[in-house]
Amino acid sequence: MNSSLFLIIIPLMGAFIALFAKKANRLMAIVITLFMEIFSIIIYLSGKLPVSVEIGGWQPPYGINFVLTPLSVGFIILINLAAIISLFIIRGEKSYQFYSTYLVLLAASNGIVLTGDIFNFYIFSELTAFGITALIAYPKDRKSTGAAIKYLILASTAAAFLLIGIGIVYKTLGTLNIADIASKISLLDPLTLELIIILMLTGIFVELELFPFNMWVPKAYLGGTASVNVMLHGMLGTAGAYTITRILLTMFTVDGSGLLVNVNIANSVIVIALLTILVSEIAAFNEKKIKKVLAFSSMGQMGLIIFGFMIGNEQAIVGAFYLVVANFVAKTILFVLTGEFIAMSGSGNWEDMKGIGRKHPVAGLAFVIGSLSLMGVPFFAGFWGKLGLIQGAINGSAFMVVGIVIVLITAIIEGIYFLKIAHTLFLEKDSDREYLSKARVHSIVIAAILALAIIAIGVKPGLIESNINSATDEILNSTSNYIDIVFPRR
Amino acid sequence: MMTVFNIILYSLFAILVGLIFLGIGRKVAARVHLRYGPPFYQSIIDVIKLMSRESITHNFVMDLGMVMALTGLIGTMLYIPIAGHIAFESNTNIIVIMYLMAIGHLGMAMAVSASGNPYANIGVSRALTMMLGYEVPFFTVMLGLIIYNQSSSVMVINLAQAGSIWNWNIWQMPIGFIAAEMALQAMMGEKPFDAMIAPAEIASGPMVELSGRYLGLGFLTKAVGVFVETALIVNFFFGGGTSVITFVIKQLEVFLIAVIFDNIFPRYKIEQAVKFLWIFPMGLAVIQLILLAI
Amino acid sequence: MFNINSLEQQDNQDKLWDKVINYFRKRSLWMLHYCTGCGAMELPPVMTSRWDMERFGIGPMATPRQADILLITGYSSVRTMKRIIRTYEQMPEPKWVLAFGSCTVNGGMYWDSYNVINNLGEYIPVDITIAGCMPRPEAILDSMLKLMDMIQAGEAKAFRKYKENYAYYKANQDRLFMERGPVLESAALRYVHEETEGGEA
Amino acid sequence: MTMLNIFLLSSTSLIFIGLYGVLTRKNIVKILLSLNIIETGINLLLVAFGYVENGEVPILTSSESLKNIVNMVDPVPQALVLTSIVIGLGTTAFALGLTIRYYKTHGTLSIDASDEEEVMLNE
Amino acid sequence: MVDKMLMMILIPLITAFLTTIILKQHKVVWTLFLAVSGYLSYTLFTMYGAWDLTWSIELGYKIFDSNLVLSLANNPLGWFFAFFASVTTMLIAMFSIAFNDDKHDSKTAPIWLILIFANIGIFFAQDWLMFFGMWEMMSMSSYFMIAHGKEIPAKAAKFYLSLSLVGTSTLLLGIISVARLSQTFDINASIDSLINLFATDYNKAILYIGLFAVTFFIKSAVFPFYMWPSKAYAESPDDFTPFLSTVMSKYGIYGIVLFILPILQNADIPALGQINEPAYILAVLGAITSVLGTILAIFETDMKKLFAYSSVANIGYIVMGLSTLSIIGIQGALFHSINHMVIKSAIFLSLAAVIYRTGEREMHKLGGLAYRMPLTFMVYLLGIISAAGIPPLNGFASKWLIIQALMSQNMLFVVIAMIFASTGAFMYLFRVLASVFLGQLPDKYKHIKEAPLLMAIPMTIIMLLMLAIGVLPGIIMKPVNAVLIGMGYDVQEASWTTVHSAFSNSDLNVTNIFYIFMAGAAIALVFYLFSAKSVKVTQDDNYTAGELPSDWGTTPERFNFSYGFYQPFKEMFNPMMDLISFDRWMAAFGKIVERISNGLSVLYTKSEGAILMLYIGVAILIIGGWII
Repeated sequence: MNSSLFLIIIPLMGAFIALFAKKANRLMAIVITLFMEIFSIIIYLSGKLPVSVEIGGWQPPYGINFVLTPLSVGFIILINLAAIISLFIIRGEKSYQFYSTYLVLLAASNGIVLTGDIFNFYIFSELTAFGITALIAYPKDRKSTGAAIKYLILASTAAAFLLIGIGIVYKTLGTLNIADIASKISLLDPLTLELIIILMLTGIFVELELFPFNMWVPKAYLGGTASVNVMLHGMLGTAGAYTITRILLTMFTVDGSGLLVNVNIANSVIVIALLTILVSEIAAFNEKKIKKVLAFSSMGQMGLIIFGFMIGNEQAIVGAFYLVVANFVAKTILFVLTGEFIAMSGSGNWEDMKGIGRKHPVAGLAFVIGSLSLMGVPFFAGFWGKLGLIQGAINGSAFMVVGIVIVLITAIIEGIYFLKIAHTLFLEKDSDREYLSKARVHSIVIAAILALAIIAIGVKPGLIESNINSATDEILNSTSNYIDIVFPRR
Repeated sequence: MMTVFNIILYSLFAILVGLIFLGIGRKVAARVHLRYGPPFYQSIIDVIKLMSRESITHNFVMDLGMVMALTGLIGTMLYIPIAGHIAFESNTNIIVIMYLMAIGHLGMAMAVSASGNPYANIGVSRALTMMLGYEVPFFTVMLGLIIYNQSSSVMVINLAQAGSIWNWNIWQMPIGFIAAEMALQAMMGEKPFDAMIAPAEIASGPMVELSGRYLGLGFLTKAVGVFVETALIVNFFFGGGTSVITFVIKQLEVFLIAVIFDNIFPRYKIEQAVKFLWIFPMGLAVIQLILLAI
Repeated sequence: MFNINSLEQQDNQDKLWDKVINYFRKRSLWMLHYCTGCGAMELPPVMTSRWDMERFGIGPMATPRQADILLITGYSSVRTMKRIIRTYEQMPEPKWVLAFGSCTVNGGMYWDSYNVINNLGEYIPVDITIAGCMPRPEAILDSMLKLMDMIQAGEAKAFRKYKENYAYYKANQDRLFMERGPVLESAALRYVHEETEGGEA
Repeated sequence: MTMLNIFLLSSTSLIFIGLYGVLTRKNIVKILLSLNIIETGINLLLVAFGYVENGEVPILTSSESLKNIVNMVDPVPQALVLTSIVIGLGTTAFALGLTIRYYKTHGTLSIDASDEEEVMLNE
Repeated sequence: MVDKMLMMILIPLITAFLTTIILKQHKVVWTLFLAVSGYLSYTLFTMYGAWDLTWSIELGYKIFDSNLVLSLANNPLGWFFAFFASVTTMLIAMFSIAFNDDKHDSKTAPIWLILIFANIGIFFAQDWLMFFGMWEMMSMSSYFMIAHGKEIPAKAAKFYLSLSLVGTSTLLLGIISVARLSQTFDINASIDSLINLFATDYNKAILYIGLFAVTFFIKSAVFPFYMWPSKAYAESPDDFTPFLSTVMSKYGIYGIVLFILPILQNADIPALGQINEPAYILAVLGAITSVLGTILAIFETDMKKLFAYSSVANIGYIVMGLSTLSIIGIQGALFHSINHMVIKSAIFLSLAAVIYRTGEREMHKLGGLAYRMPLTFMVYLLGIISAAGIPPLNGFASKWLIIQALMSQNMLFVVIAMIFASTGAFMYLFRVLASVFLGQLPDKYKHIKEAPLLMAIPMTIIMLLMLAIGVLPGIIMKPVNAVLIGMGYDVQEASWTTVHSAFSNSDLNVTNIFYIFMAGAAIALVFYLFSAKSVKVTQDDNYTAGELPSDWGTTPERFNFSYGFYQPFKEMFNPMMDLISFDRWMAAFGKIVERISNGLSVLYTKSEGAILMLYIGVAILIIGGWII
């Protein structure tokens, strides 16, 4: 299984080669990403999972290791899928910088998921920050530069917090291996533990787009092109969701329960998640720029996912995983289509997109399906997530019930603005407005396939149920499923 | 065959009695004014004259509406027991009576609206507003009766009062009777609740475009209406009647009360009328209802 | 049974049925009073307790549709004349016109004014003219009774005169109003304007 | 006041100075400087974590040095710091590059300047 | 043999996709739509009695330690609503073929088909998840249907959408709460477990019922959610409005009958009078709904809005009938549901025909159409006679049953409200008649024609249907009683002619009333025929005190007295109007949310505060985690 290193090394090498491959770099990027996707699927299906890969043959906790479990490889598949889609919908970028940076980003986000070492995690997350900043700034105009700078400052500050946290972990536990930390976590005194958790959470929450750490989000989405949006959401967001399962639910949990060691912190995180949901949905309610609406919605969904993970019982975690998948698919549809729509109408304002749904009914329908899934309408993928979440919350404490009521109220707001936008697509076109270009067929095809996937999962959630159950199982029984893999002898 | 004969007999009887009541009403009104007054059969003459006259129609809806109006009232009349007799074997349900009467109002309103005269529409609008004013208290009184007798049949209510004069509901529920009388005043369109007619103001309102046979049918409707309304009150509060004669006398008495009030009151504006009806008769009816319920 | 067409056969006065009908007609005279002048002052005593015309079945009505008698009390100007004609044409048949006071006959004291109608009979057919300036209530009541007798006898048929000699009246009206075309548009349905001039009253 | 405490105190103060700078400065270059101060503070902190009073170099030159293994300074933080420095350098270089772009597009180095981008967006 | 149940939900769905492809061929599309609704009606007709017909699908989603199964099952109550709904839909569909011509085509057939699909699903759902799924389908698709790709309707539909979403949210919460109680999503099991809950935890049980009730109230526009129909009905496609008013307003009623009624009837709840407290609340809500609906309808100038409020008032009657918890009341309510379907489809179709010809919705701009569209006028006339509950037509018997039931349960003030509402119904019903069909015909409508044949046919059928049900109430009462028997009530088979009452000597033979009415009509006709003939004059020949309206520049439409038809009455209510205007509150709330939204947007555009916010986040974590 040492070949899993390719998942990181090949893109990094590609990033280097891209400097010299003049016109072939797009092709190269696609080939590499496709290879990665196929490779990760092969790993997933090989039946050798879960496994811990010791790099250089050094035993953990002294060496660096990669942990390949169904959960992490599943996330890798999603990340690479988003990567492929984002490559396909690129409009006209030909320069090597773009592809080079993209490949670095790919390597780094794969690394975030694969690594079993917390310092490596820090390095990879810094790398993703570089990568995404460069990609956001790529259009070289005013708004993208401003967005990139804003993100970079926030991300660097957060990374500093993360690094302090890692330092304290090393000082107190003398190890940097996630599994090792997880097994030793009970040795820490509570105050130190809380300090560590707070510092590390601050580090990852910026990337997780949680309020109030997420001031960069709308600008970044607005500044980037459509493909960068897909990367931002599909690669970075998905990696972030994975982070939460590892950092919070594996490293800092009560053994085998899926609950955070510190109830107060868990509650604070829930409060933050709920705040995120509330703030993002309300902010999106009256927003006119469609990319910002989607950005806010992304924040909201992320809050929802984290709320699900934090509830911590089985139903909620299953729901959260369904949400991860549904959100991944639905948002990708929306970003892909939004890119096309903006190019068509020549405006980022959704009110100017009248009549596009009439011209391209498939695209319009896919958009509707995506929004319905995000709203959690039954027979669309998002519903099963919402169902699990509500169920988990109702089984939980009264605090969770309040939380789920807030979630449902924000779902109303979300429904209003999403359907408002979806309906605008089907309005009659203003006579004085001409479409600047035509929608590209492959984008619509991608969106349509993803929409079918949403309906398939929605009607038959059993399609991915076994995968999600194994992931849930892994989180709930982190000892047996994670620590034992890394330290088989203990 | 007997039923057909009965129906014809009863309707002619009601029309005749109603018309004579109207004539007597005019006579009494004249006497209140210190006049001699027309003969008591004046209304019959008027109706025959109107029927024989040329009449002016604007369209088919007028014909339809006027026939519907008379239809509704005659249908209602056939449903009401007269001194225990009834034209048609039925259960004399109060709610049916209320709703059947409404078809008369609807037909009338439709016919006059069809003329296209704004005065007519103003009159209709006032009449319908007034209807909302008086139906509610009137029905509330009847509700009391229904609850009291545990039946919504006029016949049953009627029979329950048989025997002594003290069994009459007027003694059982005097407050309700007063409320019903007030509502009746509005129901018959007498002053102070005749804002919908108001000849000097809106040129007799609904009737403004009616001529000849339409006005004749309107007169007949009014006559049957008077018969029905008084018959209802007699059945509810005066124990019906042992014979048709006593029944008609009681009806006349009820009608004369209305006529006398008509002649001594000025006219309410429509919203004043509705407010009055919703405060005084309604209040009394509700008090009666509460008294009964306790 | 009641057939308006029987009115057309005006000569069949000996028919019993018409006599019966005429009885009912005379006993129920509803009037519309067109109060243009001072004469209207004399109507309230006729209606109220002193003379009480309701005992003959005569009563005031609000609209021409319901009325049998058009009572024109006093002088009429060009402007009111148009209204009078319109009102008259709106009345269903049979209908009668009572011209009230001298003004309606010869213009009265304003006879030489530029806008006063001197003779009402030129424009609409008048059944009975009540003389006096102004007539006493007794005179009004008397004229009513006279009209009742005429109705019973089948003599009061001025409305038919209007119908038959419409061209004459129309010509007079047009001259008065200095415009052509009917006063009441739908009257054209009932009153056929015959092109042959010379229909004399 | 041991040496370690001095290290810790100074590194924490550096971190807080940096955090304060990031919060209050509006000039992007100053913000980046503050970030660098934070990084320096963290590096110092990490090294301090591995610091041993009168420690030795953590290199096993001979079996002799095995005896002093308790006195050896922990080498891992130093490795971490090295990596961290590299990353910090990369960040700073990249950020400065962006800053140049920022100056070109906005005509100023004030972070406020990017506020009105939304308004100017639709043209 | 292919599963009937599956076919019934699949065919609309497949046709929906099919029609999307050929959306431009509006004739074909709408004919397909008619075919589907005809097929559904026929299938449902054959399904009567086959109560063991089920269809289910396993989803592979584990919940409550067992695999989740979505299932549909034929049941008497669902069949009852579904059958009549699909017959109504079929009639409307026939109308739609003619209505959606080149000019008026709303291109909504696919969404409507999805709505029909959801319709079947809701009525036959066996478990809550199916019910909820179909409910959401219905909510979302009806939003698109109401908005139908036009801007002003979309604004109106926003109100509907937000209320719908509130409803679905509460429904979901309620479903999960109840399902947790019974450990299954089965509807019947949840009813049982909720009945048990009443014995142990009264408040919690009421809360759970309330969650469901809010949803059902919203969908059926029961107070306090009575404002949305006036917006949604008015702006929806004119041929869809009948569907909205007839079928879609019954979903809430169906929900109440299905779920709330058995609980209130069987649970151990302290009695209040002859019924219990929750039922009384239901009754009072129904009463307020009908009274407010009536009053607001009286003041409305837009005819579709007016009838939207009228629908609200009628829903109030039905709710009142249900709240009696007596057999008579439930009979009346179910009967009235169907009557309301028939009546409102007649009324809205005739109005749609008017709008089709004139393109005008404001009543005071119309007038005199009875002379140009006599058939439409007749349909409307019979419709309003029915709606007013006047005997020879169908609206009467059901209203009578409801009133009887209310009286027999001693719910006196509710009866008074009902009487108020049904008398007030005359006012608004007549207003449309007078303003649209009677009065002066405006010049620009002088040459309009009668509605086309394809519109006339369904309207005529509905007209005859009203008459038939009115004369023989057994047509509906027999299925009603079959439903009640199927639901476990102890009722006899209904007779064709008579409806029974709770009082002594009060059974009502409806056919007899028809005979009496006919007798009255015969006598009236005799008087009419034996009187002198009349002369026809033109419409503008009116008594105006001798004046010529045209001299004053009065056009026919200005000559109509119709804009402020009930102005004095309205002035009486003016001080109260602000208080009862729920949509104004909602709009104010929406404004607040928008303002907060704008504020938050600004927060996110600022660059300077980003780090500060990050520190605040850290502070939250520290305060929440460390200090507390």
